[in-house]
Amino acid sequence: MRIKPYGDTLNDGKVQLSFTLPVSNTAKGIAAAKLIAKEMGLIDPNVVHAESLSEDFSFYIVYGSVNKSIEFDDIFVEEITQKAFSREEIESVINSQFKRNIVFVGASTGTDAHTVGIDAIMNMKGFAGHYGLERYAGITAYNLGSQVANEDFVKEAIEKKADVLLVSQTVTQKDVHLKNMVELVELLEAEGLREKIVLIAGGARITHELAKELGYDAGFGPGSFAEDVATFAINELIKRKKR
Amino acid sequence: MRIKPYGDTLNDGKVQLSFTLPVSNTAKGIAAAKLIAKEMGLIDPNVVHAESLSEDFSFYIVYGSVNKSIEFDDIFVEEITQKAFSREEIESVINSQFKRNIVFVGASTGTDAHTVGIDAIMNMKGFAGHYGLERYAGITAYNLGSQVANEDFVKEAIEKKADVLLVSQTVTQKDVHLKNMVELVELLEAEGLREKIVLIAGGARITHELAKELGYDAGFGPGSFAEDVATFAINELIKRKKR
Amino acid sequence: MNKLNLDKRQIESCRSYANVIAENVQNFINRHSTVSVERTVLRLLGVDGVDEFSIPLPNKMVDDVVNNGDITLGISVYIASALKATNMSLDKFVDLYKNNNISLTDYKLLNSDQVKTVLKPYYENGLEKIKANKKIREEYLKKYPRDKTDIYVIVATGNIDEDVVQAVAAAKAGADIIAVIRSTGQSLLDYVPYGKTTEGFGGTFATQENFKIMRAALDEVSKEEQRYIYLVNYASGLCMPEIACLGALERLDVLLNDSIYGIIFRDINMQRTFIDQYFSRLINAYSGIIINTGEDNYLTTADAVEEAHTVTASQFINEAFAKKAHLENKLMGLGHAFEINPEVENSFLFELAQAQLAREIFPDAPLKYMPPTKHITGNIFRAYQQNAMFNMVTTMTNQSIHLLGMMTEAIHTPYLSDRYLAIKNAKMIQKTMKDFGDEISYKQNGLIQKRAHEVLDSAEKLLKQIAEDGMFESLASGVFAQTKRKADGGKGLSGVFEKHKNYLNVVLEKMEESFNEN
Amino acid sequence: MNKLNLDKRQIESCRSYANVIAENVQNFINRHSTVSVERTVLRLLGVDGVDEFSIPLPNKMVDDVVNNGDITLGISVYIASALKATNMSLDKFVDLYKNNNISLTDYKLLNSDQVKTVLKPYYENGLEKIKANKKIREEYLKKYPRDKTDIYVIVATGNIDEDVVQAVAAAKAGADIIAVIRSTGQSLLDYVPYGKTTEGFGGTFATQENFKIMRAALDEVSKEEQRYIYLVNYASGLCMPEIACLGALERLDVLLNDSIYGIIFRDINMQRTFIDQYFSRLINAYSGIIINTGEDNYLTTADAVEEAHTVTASQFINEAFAKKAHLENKLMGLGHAFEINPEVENSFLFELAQAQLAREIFPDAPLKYMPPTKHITGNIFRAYQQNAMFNMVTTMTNQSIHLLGMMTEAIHTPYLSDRYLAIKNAKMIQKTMKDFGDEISYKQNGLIQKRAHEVLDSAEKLLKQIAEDGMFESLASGVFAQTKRKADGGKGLSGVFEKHKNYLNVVLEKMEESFNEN
Ligand code: B12
Ligand code: B12
Ligand SMILES: Cc1ncc(COP(=O)(O)O)c(C=O)c1O
Ligand SMILES: Cc1ncc(COP(=O)(O)O)c(C=O)c1O
Repeated sequence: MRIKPYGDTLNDGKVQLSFTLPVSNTAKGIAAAKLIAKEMGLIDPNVVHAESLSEDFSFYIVYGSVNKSIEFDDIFVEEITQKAFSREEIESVINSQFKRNIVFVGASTGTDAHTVGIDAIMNMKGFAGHYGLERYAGITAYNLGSQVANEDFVKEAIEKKADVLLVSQTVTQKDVHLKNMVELVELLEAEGLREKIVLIAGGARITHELAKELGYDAGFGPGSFAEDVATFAINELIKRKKR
Repeated sequence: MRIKPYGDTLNDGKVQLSFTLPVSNTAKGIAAAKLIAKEMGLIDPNVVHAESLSEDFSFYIVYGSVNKSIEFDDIFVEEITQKAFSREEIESVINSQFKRNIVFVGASTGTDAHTVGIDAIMNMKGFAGHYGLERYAGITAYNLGSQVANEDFVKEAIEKKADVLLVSQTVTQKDVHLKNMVELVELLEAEGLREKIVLIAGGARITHELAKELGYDAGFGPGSFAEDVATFAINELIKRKKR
Repeated sequence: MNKLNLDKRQIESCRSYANVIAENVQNFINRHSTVSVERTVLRLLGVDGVDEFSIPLPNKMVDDVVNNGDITLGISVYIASALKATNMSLDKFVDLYKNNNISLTDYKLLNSDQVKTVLKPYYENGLEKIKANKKIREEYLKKYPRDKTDIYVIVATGNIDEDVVQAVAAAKAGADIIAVIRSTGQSLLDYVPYGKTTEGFGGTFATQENFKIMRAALDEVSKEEQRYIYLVNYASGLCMPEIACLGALERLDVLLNDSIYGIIFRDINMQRTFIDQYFSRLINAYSGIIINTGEDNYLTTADAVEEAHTVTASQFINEAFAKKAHLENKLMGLGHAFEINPEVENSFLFELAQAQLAREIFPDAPLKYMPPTKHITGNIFRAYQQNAMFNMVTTMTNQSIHLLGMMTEAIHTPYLSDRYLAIKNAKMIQKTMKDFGDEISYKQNGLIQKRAHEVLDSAEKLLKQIAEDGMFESLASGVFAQTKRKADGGKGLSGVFEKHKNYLNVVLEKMEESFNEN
Repeated sequence: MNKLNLDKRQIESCRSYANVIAENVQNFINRHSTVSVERTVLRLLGVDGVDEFSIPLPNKMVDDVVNNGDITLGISVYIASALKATNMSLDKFVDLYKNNNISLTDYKLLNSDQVKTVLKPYYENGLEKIKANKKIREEYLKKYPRDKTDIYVIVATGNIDEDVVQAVAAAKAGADIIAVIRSTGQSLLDYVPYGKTTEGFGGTFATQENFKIMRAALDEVSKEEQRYIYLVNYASGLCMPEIACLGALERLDVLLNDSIYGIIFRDINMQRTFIDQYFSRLINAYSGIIINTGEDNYLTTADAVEEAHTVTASQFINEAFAKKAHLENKLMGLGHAFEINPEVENSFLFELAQAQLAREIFPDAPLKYMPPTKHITGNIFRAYQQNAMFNMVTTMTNQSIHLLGMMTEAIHTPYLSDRYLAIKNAKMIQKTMKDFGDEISYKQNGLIQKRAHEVLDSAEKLLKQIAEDGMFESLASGVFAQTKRKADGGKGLSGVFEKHKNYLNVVLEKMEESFNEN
């Protein structure tokens, strides 16, 4: 099925657009805004608002119809399909499949000071009524907090005999998170640890797709809970045991 | 000078985009939104918000960088460059150049019932502190109101010996305004009147460019005042007299 | 509730002036009828369909009598006489008539009693249908009680199928009331288009079939959502009573119904539309349909600070007209709007004063509160904020019918997402500010109270003036929306006629009786 | 002003508990110093620049004494002794020292009086510069009086030149205060980077040169706009007093200055940062720079409904610490925030109660009111509405430093247009609701008053608890932001030392004197 954006009629292709141009707000500026919209493939774009931000900058809001459609059925997304177990299910699986506690070590790494995300997954109290990993029988969870350098993180992982590493990344400016996440993978490989542990990333701008690209086993974005993470990790560990 | 949209750094090309897709809000829907954005030339688009509007529709907000830039200096816009005279100036020009009153006939034509625009230009009281044409010495202004069929409009124009016709068009759905504006030009030509009168259009979505394309002498958009219109009309009439 | 500490006696004086105004117009109305009124009678008797030139049969018949008979006697007499003489059922007769195989006017005319006897089965059947619809609505409302404020959004794709998609989505997103905007210019047609339509400009044609399609779709979501979704359309125009009749037959719940709106904003002749309005509102009253009035529109052409009192005055007048048509308070959806330029200092306070004023003057009316439109620009973010402020005033002053503003008001008729975001905006205010209105009181003689008092004063003065000059003269002098209309100008005057002493309108009579009984 | 009808005695009791808390910490502070405190002394004497490994000379010297001398005597003693012995001017000495051609520690140490005599010309010169800046600011403020609420926006491009472009545009659009967000992680550096920078993450490095560049640009617009534009940066971190010093030298007007923020949100050692904070705030007091405190941040990790009282308690504590550092009320920019989940019914009323509470408890403080952040999502339209509601509470409760929310809060650091639209949003509220706050009063014991009383009660209880347990223990138990920090944990403890009985800090002494004089 080919699809297009929808305004008020199927396939009208309507989209809304806004941007700033580094020129003053004149008829020429408006024409430039229109041209940009055309460059983006809008048919007869309509500059519905033009406003001066300063002598050298102007802001434009544009509506128009995209000329191209996309093939929806061809889209394939790397998704974590298995649905999450409940805490109780996870606890009993650990109990039956492993004779020991599973060790999770997590942190907000690099210069990132955002802990609310990783806390939501790991701390007792959890998030939006979902208990965190610390609550789980059969899971030993260490939350190292924030601003943890990758070196220290790996050191802790070794000391604590981590089965699963949880990396939270929130700041994405200048792609700091990418650099930081890749660095960790390299360190783990150098230590010969990468294969031994389940490596999981998460954050507001993290997708499973992205995490995979960067060499992680999984990535979790907004609205994920402890059970999602635990379910994935445990299944992954079981898979590996089987090998 | 080549220019690109500006987010917070020159040439970062940042734009904001929003649209609805006729699919439910799933990871696949988000991927589709991303694909649409790529089709529009955004490099690594970021779907910052996805929301379900109903089972069959979902809404997306996307940020990204456009890859193409445009050449600003090459842009040429049909603009009414002459700056507007004051009412007094206009009155004295009419007085000196013509021995008679100039007749303006205006209306909101077709099925369009929006009069605020044409009233703003023609009525005594005018708009935002700018008096309307009825106030001008040397101008006889007839405002026929709204929903005036083109036939009746032309009839009135002949009866009143109009020098200038003012057409207001506000409703643009399904391009009714285009059909309606073109029809008027054809009627005038049929009557052999087109050359004799100055034909001016206006409305929230009317640009000078568009009006010219449709065979009008000028077009005025939001924020235009009686003096802008009168200035253009009088100059045009003088030009023609000289021929 | 008296937050503004208004002078009750002043409010009463406004009401009595308004009553004088309505009384005088009503005397004129009672002596006249219109082609649209007569067509309505036929529709209620059961005449429907179009001929080969797709002229609606009610039009064909009434025009026939206008040309070949004496319409001042009323269409009831002619159709009854024809049925009697030809001894046919209405359906049979209409079917032959449609194909021009039979005349409507060449029969001996019956007297009133005979006419009533002949038509009784037909009008009773029509009235039963209406009562049945009213009952269904009442049951829905018993089953699904409503909140104090209903969220109202419009659909306007021009295509009824597309409208349904959007209406259903809106209802699921939280809308309580769906209005299907009419195609631009329909209000100027002197007939009601026929059948399902999928082409329109700025709106979708109001036809009985389109009403039926949307009603069915909304009944379905109503059950799913456990909320009864009101369906709205527009009567104002040249066919007020006919649309009221079709609305009653297809169970619309709200009709925009205001002849003054038609006069000012559609240049419809005032004699014609006041007559039409009476019958139209009578039908609404009979079928339990809420009317919505249009004084809010005045502020789109007149300044909302200087002319606010004209809205209040108009509300009093519309209330008086509504009473004459036997509408109860709970069916009087009087209009007002949030239209002050946001560049005006303390404009929020003035809006609040105006909204609270309406609420306190008309405590039992389902007030229709309209969003900012005139001062909305293409800046959709600014518009979203203006709408949030409007939503606050709505919540703070307990408005009833909350017509949501669209962030794209200055651009296009709403997209699906525009409507969705508008609903979310309103819901957030309703929730986060739930009890704010009850929590605060206004400073004695502060800016808010002073403003309310000024507006009420000016409204009273204006009503006094109109009562003296008369409604027609006042409209000619441009008291509302700064628009002047002449008593013999505008569209549709030719459709007005003075009633013959033997004039008969079986439907109108029955309805008036039913009200006078109770 | 007493809209909430608060119990004045309860407020006093909160103040006295807070004073006990601060008093105890102050006793600890007075017995200690830190490497950053000592570096600050050098900077104020005039030591600047970096060595070939781009290590700032103040760091090089202090570390030198740490390793080769006895830092517990204070750096003043060493630098004075060196100058005396080598008989050089400071510049001359520093220049040689920079290239490792001369020692700092191999000289006979002078006694206190000698040290003061040697350093007098240098510290006086430094203090004069600061006083001169204070004077310039005062003149600007006399020339351009401010409104009651200042609009505050941030720039954070990472590139100071780009920051200037954006800051100037913002000022012209109506911003009164510009903050240059620091690069992520700078607060953890135990030195202040040097020179102009054009690379940063999530912000721009705070350096003396960057301060100078931005100050110059803002002075220019200030004149154009006839409004004095405040410049803001951030002291909290490992270099609190040094940044306070540089801010004083480059005429910053506001500094985010809160050791508790550093402890909780940057895991900085509490001993280190409380000591640093005292000197830092003393310098702010001396230079007339407004401090901003960070309790608003608690609500980003703790729930804004349940933990609101921790913000109020923290404000009392920060006030007490500020008094100890001789800051006047008008320099105490205590923080609070609009962070309740908009899904909470009546949340607007709770926000209003909290904001009004802060305003009534600290009537003379330039309160810093923070916008919604935690519950902002990628829905920029919804965010724009949340910010409008926040702007209303700001206007209704006369907040002083109004930090604008960005519709892209959940996405990226602000674009030029985000900031512009945010300013327009705030301006529209300021204008349309100008006198709304004065127009309304709150119901006695209504939801708003009750909420305020509850919060104050809980704050008092918490302060009592902290006064009993002590500040360090309380932080360890996680009273704020639900984050636990240990007294000997976190970054920077190694930079703390107990003062020798002969310890001397010529600058700190001078400043304290100047305050004790008046
Ligand atoms: C709270 C907050 C802060 C707090 C952090 C307190 C703390 N201890 O965490 C404070 C005030 C300290 C702060 C500071 C800064 N912040 Co901040 N902050 C935010 C804010 C408002 C909310 C983030 C949050 O808590 N979300 C709630 C949590 C629950 O959501 P989440 O993190 O996405 O987590 C969920 C999922 O992602 C997932 N998840 C997350 N991590 C992990 C890990 C694993 C393993 C798994 C499985 C899942 C998972 O599960 C969670 C639950 O579903 C955002 C704006 C916003 N509204 O998003 C800005 C924001 C993230 N901050 C930002 C910035 C730039 C900063 C600063 C750098 C600014 C500055 N220079 O001062 C500083 C310094 C921070 C630093 N050095 O890293 C930017 C980031 C821009 C970008 N994209 O790069 C944002 C977007 C604001 C903005 N527009 O500027 N911030
Ligand atoms: C006021 C208004 C009405 C009033 C009109 C009252 C009246 N007597 O004019 C009422 C309530 C009656 C109305 C009705 C309808 N409206 Co209306 N209305 C508006 C509204 C809110 C403001 C328009 C306005 O007055 N602007 C102020 C004037 C001063 O601006 P302006 O027209 O642009 O005029 C300036 C310039 O354009 C220029 N100019 C204008 N004309 C001319 C002519 C000449 C010769 C020159 C030189 C210059 C000039 O000078 C003026 C001063 O600077 C707009 C939304 C909006 N905010 O724009 C919707 C809007 C225009 N309406 C709309 C619609 C669809 C309708 C209806 C069709 C809806 C319906 N089905 O019920 C009806 C029917 C109208 C019809 N049959 O044409 C749509 C149009 C969508 C589109 N692009 O096609 C809008 C955009 C709202 C929306 N989003 O749906 N409307
Ligand atoms: C009272 C009333 N009637 C009718 C309408 C719609 O009329 P039309 O369909 O002619 O646009 C409106 C719209 O504003 C109205 O307020
Ligand atoms: C009191 C205080 N200090 C400092 C900062 C900024 O600290 P950093 O530069 O470490 O992000 C903030 C930001 O919220 C703050 O509130």
